Amino acid sequence: MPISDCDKMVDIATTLPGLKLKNPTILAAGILGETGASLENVAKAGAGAVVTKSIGIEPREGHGNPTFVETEHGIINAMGLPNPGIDNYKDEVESIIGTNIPVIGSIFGADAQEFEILAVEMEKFGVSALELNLSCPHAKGYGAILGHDKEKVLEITKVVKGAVKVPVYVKLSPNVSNIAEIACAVEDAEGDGIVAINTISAMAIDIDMALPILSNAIGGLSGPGIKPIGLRCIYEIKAETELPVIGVGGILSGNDAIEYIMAGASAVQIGSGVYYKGIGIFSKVCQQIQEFMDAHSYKTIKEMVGIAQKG
Amino acid sequence: MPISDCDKMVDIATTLPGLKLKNPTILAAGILGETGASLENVAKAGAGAVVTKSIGIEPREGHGNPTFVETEHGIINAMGLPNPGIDNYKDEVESIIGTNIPVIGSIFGADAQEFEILAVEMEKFGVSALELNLSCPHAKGYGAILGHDKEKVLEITKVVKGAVKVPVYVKLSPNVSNIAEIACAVEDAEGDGIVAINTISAMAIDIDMALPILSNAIGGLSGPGIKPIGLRCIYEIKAETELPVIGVGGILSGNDAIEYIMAGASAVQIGSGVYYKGIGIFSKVCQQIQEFMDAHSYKTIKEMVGIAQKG
Amino acid sequence: MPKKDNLELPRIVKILDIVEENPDVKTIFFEDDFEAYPGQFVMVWIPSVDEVPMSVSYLGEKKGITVKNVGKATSSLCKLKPGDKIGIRGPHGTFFEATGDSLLVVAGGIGIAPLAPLMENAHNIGKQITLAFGAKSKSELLFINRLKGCSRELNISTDDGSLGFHGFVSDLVEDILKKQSFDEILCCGPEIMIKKIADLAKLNGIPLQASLERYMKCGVGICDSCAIDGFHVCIDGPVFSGKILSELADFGRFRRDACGRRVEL
Amino acid sequence: MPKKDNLELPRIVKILDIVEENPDVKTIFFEDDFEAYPGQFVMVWIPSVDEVPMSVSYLGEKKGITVKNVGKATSSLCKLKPGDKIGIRGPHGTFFEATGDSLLVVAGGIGIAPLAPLMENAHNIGKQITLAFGAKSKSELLFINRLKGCSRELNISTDDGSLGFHGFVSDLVEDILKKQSFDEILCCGPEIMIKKIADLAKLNGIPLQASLERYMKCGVGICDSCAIDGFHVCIDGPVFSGKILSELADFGRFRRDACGRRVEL
Ligand SMILES: Cc1cc2nc3c(=O)[nH]c(=O)nc-3n(C[C@H](O)[C@H](O)[C@H](O)COP(=O)(O)OP(=O)(O)OC[C@H]3O[C@@H](n4cnc5c(N)ncnc54)[C@H](O)[C@@H]3O)c2cc1C
Ligand SMILES: Cc1cc2nc3c(=O)[nH]c(=O)nc-3n(C[C@H](O)[C@H](O)[C@H](O)COP(=O)(O)OP(=O)(O)OC[C@H]3O[C@@H](n4cnc5c(N)ncnc54)[C@H](O)[C@@H]3O)c2cc1C
Ligand SMILES: Cc1cc2nc3c(=O)[nH]c(=O)nc-3n(C[C@H](O)[C@H](O)[C@H](O)COP(=O)(O)O)c2cc1C
Ligand SMILES: Cc1cc2nc3c(=O)[nH]c(=O)nc-3n(C[C@H](O)[C@H](O)[C@H](O)COP(=O)(O)O)c2cc1C
Ligand code: FES
Ligand code: FES
Repeated sequence: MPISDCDKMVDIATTLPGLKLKNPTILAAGILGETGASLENVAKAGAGAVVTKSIGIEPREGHGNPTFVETEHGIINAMGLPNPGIDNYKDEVESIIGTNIPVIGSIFGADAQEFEILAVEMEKFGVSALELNLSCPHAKGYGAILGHDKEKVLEITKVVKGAVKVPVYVKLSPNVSNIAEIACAVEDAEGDGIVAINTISAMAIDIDMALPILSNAIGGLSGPGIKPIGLRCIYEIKAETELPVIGVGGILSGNDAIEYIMAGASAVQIGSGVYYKGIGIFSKVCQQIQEFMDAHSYKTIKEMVGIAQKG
Repeated sequence: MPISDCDKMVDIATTLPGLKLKNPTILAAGILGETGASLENVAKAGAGAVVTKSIGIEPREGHGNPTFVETEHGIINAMGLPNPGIDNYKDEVESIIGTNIPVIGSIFGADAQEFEILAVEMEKFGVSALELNLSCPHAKGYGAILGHDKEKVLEITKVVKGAVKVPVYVKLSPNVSNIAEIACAVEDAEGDGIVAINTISAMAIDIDMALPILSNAIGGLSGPGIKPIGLRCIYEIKAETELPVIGVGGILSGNDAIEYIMAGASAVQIGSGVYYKGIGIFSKVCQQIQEFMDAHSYKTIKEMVGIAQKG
Repeated sequence: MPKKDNLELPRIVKILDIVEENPDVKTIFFEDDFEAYPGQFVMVWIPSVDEVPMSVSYLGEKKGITVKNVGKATSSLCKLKPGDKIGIRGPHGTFFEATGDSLLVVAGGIGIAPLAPLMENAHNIGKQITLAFGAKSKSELLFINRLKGCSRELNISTDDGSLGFHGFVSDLVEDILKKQSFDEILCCGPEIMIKKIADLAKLNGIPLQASLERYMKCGVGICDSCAIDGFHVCIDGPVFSGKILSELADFGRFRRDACGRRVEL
Repeated sequence: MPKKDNLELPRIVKILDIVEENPDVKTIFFEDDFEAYPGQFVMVWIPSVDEVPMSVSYLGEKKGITVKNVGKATSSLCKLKPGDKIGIRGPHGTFFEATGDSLLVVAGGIGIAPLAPLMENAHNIGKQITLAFGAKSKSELLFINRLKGCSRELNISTDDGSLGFHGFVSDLVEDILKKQSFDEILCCGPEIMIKKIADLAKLNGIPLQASLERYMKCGVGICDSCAIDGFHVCIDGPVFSGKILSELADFGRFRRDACGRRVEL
């Protein structure tokens, strides 16, 4: 059946608190998000929204190279949160605000105060929502080290919620023993939603050199191999909270996206998929979602959200 | 260079507290370990040691089928610790004690008391060492639920250590925020070594049926896709404890085994590899290790253990 | 066990037809493009219920499994309707290979499921087939027309004497073997019956292939649930040669339950 | 960017030879069986030090990179000895394609590295090559014999006048273009120089291909570190057409530092 026919019957728009997306695909944080022009390209390529690179208070080089290595089942990166700092990032964000899709500002800080400053600035730049990176596994003092701790998650989310009007999503780490508990902390703090998962702490060793390949030794695993873990996280979070969830981890196709949606995600993010398939992946995934919905008589994304939840 | 020549120069024997292994490959718990005859086959196929199925107090059917599903990057199982119970298992173990390789008895219990009973029984059956399963991610009340908790790990290890003479290894879960901390608890309790990693909590959804595939919805991911995560766990544990470590997770080749050894493992276990390559995998991996050592002028396994640790 | 190309993941197939073979047995037809040999089985996923091994009873373009209602999984299968979906993993395992020219096929009840396609294939390439088919009672027979078309001689036994030879199929086979010899015996049914046939085959010096059943979970040779003396019915079987069977201490005597306990047959 | 077959994982190669091209520049030869086109680069892993992009300066069976010592990574590379090992990822990126018959090749300093193999290839298939090669001083030139063998005309400029034309290579090119026309200009060197050549090419209506440098991390188009106005030097470049260059606001003016800050060239 030609796509034009599908179009009439199937609606792939989705909504999240404070956001209306023309389709459920979102560019994940840290991929092509350091510059405004790249974000704009992704928007043009068909994403329903874009997330910026995670931005901190000060300019930061991140870890030395190698920062990227591919394995047979995914990629491992240890970028270490390089970013130009919030002040220098103003121009990048502002250049894409007002294009046709929502921009979600990702921020990371060492404590609630830093998050608050960053959140307020990002909101001023005009982003439609915030994503708190409490989950980067390879930058000392930031990210996962905070996200592993329920109390910190509660505190940071509360402080940011008190400081801004835009919806606040919290991005969680899978490197915990009970991700649903952390999600509950976000709910208690009245966060607006969850993004899961960030990368999984991992490494690769070159046996010829007898050395870890990444300069930081440990990095974050993403890509196709982590999909079963990401799905489980969404499923667990959805079983214990009412919060809307954005699913991310190893999505390369429309079917992958639908697995996430059925596990409970209202929208999905794509990161490593850009490496595997190029930026055409956003429109391709949308087309595949549409075809699946058409073949299986689903009319809206909402009907599918969480239907694989048992009981 | 023909293997016979290698033999003379390269020694792939390895030692662990209380165990001398003719080679570093060990059958992982839960694979072909429910019956004595299967363990014997693995011994004949060239493994350096075998671990039994994890055995509990009472007979247990485990979860209903489907209990097994393959994904592109690994397999997910939710066996749910089926086992005949310690009393019925006596005959199985005893049938293989005295064959040419060490047998390691894996046990799981709901608390320290159950572990103690099981440990004492297993020791009586004649096993060379014990492996405490504190890490199965998909059986309610057992395994990971204990292994996520430092205090419990400390208590159980101490109690078992006090009750038996054979060395006690503790098998850890990667589903925690800091596996090295848990390993330290084992060290504090004077456990003899660490086995890592057990499977990673994961799931697969069939989008056509709109259902999780496994009857238990959530299972444990193993196989090639988890290798980068297992390596990182070994590397982190080795950086913070003096305990010998047995590496497990996604080992399919000699090169995989060497990565684990360089990360810090004194020996390795192979589970899913039996699915991917058949039981010939043990001798094949040994041959590949030997060839690598020969080409790179390593004489003993010990020289390679942990050499990828930085600093 | 070399790794297969396709993933061990249920393929979802739509049920095309359902044929009631007798009051307890139904054949479920579905479209799936795997290639299977007679005696191989598939793991059948009945969503929200169970996943169980089933022999492939029709191997053509339209595949079929023939299910006897004995419990929860099989009764759920028997309740399905055309258009419903099930998941299929496999085909798995070893298969029957008719190497000789004159074959004695011995089936007990639902054990005919993997043997019927073997008979069709062998018949098509000109083998001479004698069938000994036993059931508790006339009403438990199935496939009779299908079997007539491909056997030179069709011998039936029923425990209650409601049709054919009155008694066990093993007794019938004993009679047959007194009169006639065969290049090969191919057999499936309750293990006690297989054991008797194996003894007869040995006594008469005829090679045997027989298909066993054990509790299956993974279906791919790693969980040890289907173990019998170090062999795995899921990958080393279900079809074993008489020679291997004679080395198995548990054969005809013990099976493993879902916990892995060794229990009497 | 369709996914390539080989993994983006350093291949460990052994250094075969090292040739000192001038006091600051060495060519490191190694054996690796990738196929690269002139202008493509590899990510070179210097264990425990860094991973940096380097053009492939020899494309034959023996591969080569030609390294100018400018900092930590490059000085480590220059200290390596035959037998030492490095890691190679790639080749990556776009490449020079000589489509016309008469080519003007313009190189500034180490910018000759990706252009030398282009010249050899083009010369071998009969293209007419004029080279304008500029350096700060005579002692910074390299590859001179190699270049003589494949250019019809070899013009040298030095900023200090120690050899050839006294002045910038862009001034030399301006002179050349006054006398002669070409089908194509191919260029690599400092971006300020490229910018001037791009202006000259435009003025003279000659198609241009030029290779840019940006800070690289992933090398595969996802980290955004090498971004220039939405293009990525690692996959959309390093070789860009004059047409694209003319659309880039940052070209000749801004680069990004390791933090992603836009800084003046
Ligand atoms: C290789 C093989 C081929 C088979 N082919 C056929 C066939 O063509 N037609 C047919 O009707 N039956 C076949 N069976 C038997 C069929 O799998 C069982 O009848 C079915 O699993 C029973 O499930 P239930 O829930 O209906 O019964 P239950 O009430 O659960 O049990 C009834 C019997 O089935 C056994 N059983 C239950 N689950 C399994 C399992 N996962 N694996 C093995 N046995 C199990 C039990 O141990 C018990 O003996 C085959 C079995 C095997 C091993
Ligand atoms: C596509 C491409 C091809 C190149 N080809 C060659 C070549 O053939 N020969 C050659 O000598 N040099 C080449 N370079 C430049 C080379 O990568 C840098 O000189 C080298 O990275 C400097 O590292 P350093 O630690 O020695 O110097 P530093 O002291 O770290 O820095 C010196 C300069 O190099 C830049 N640099 C440092 N790291 C990187 C990096 N990861 N990516 C890009 N630039 C970096 C810095 O921004 C700075 O401008 C190429 C660069 C690119 C982008
Ligand atoms: C190169 C790279 C850089 C990343 N940078 C960030 C980041 O800055 N902030 C963040 O929250 N996540 C970051 N991530 C994580 C991704 O946003 C995403 O959560 C993860 O990669 C899993 O999704 P994927 O499998 O689709 O890549 C990064 C991932 C990659 C591969
Ligand atoms: C089918 C299956 C059953 C398992 N059963 C057990 C078990 O009983 N006890 C245990 O400690 N680990 C069990 N495991 C985990 C393995 O021992 C091993 O830790 C894990 O699979 C990772 O290694 P691999 O990638 O080599 O399989 C099981 C794994 C599989 C695949
Ligand atoms: S069913 Fe698992 S080994 Fe046969
Ligand atoms: S180096 Fe990462 S996008 Fe180019």
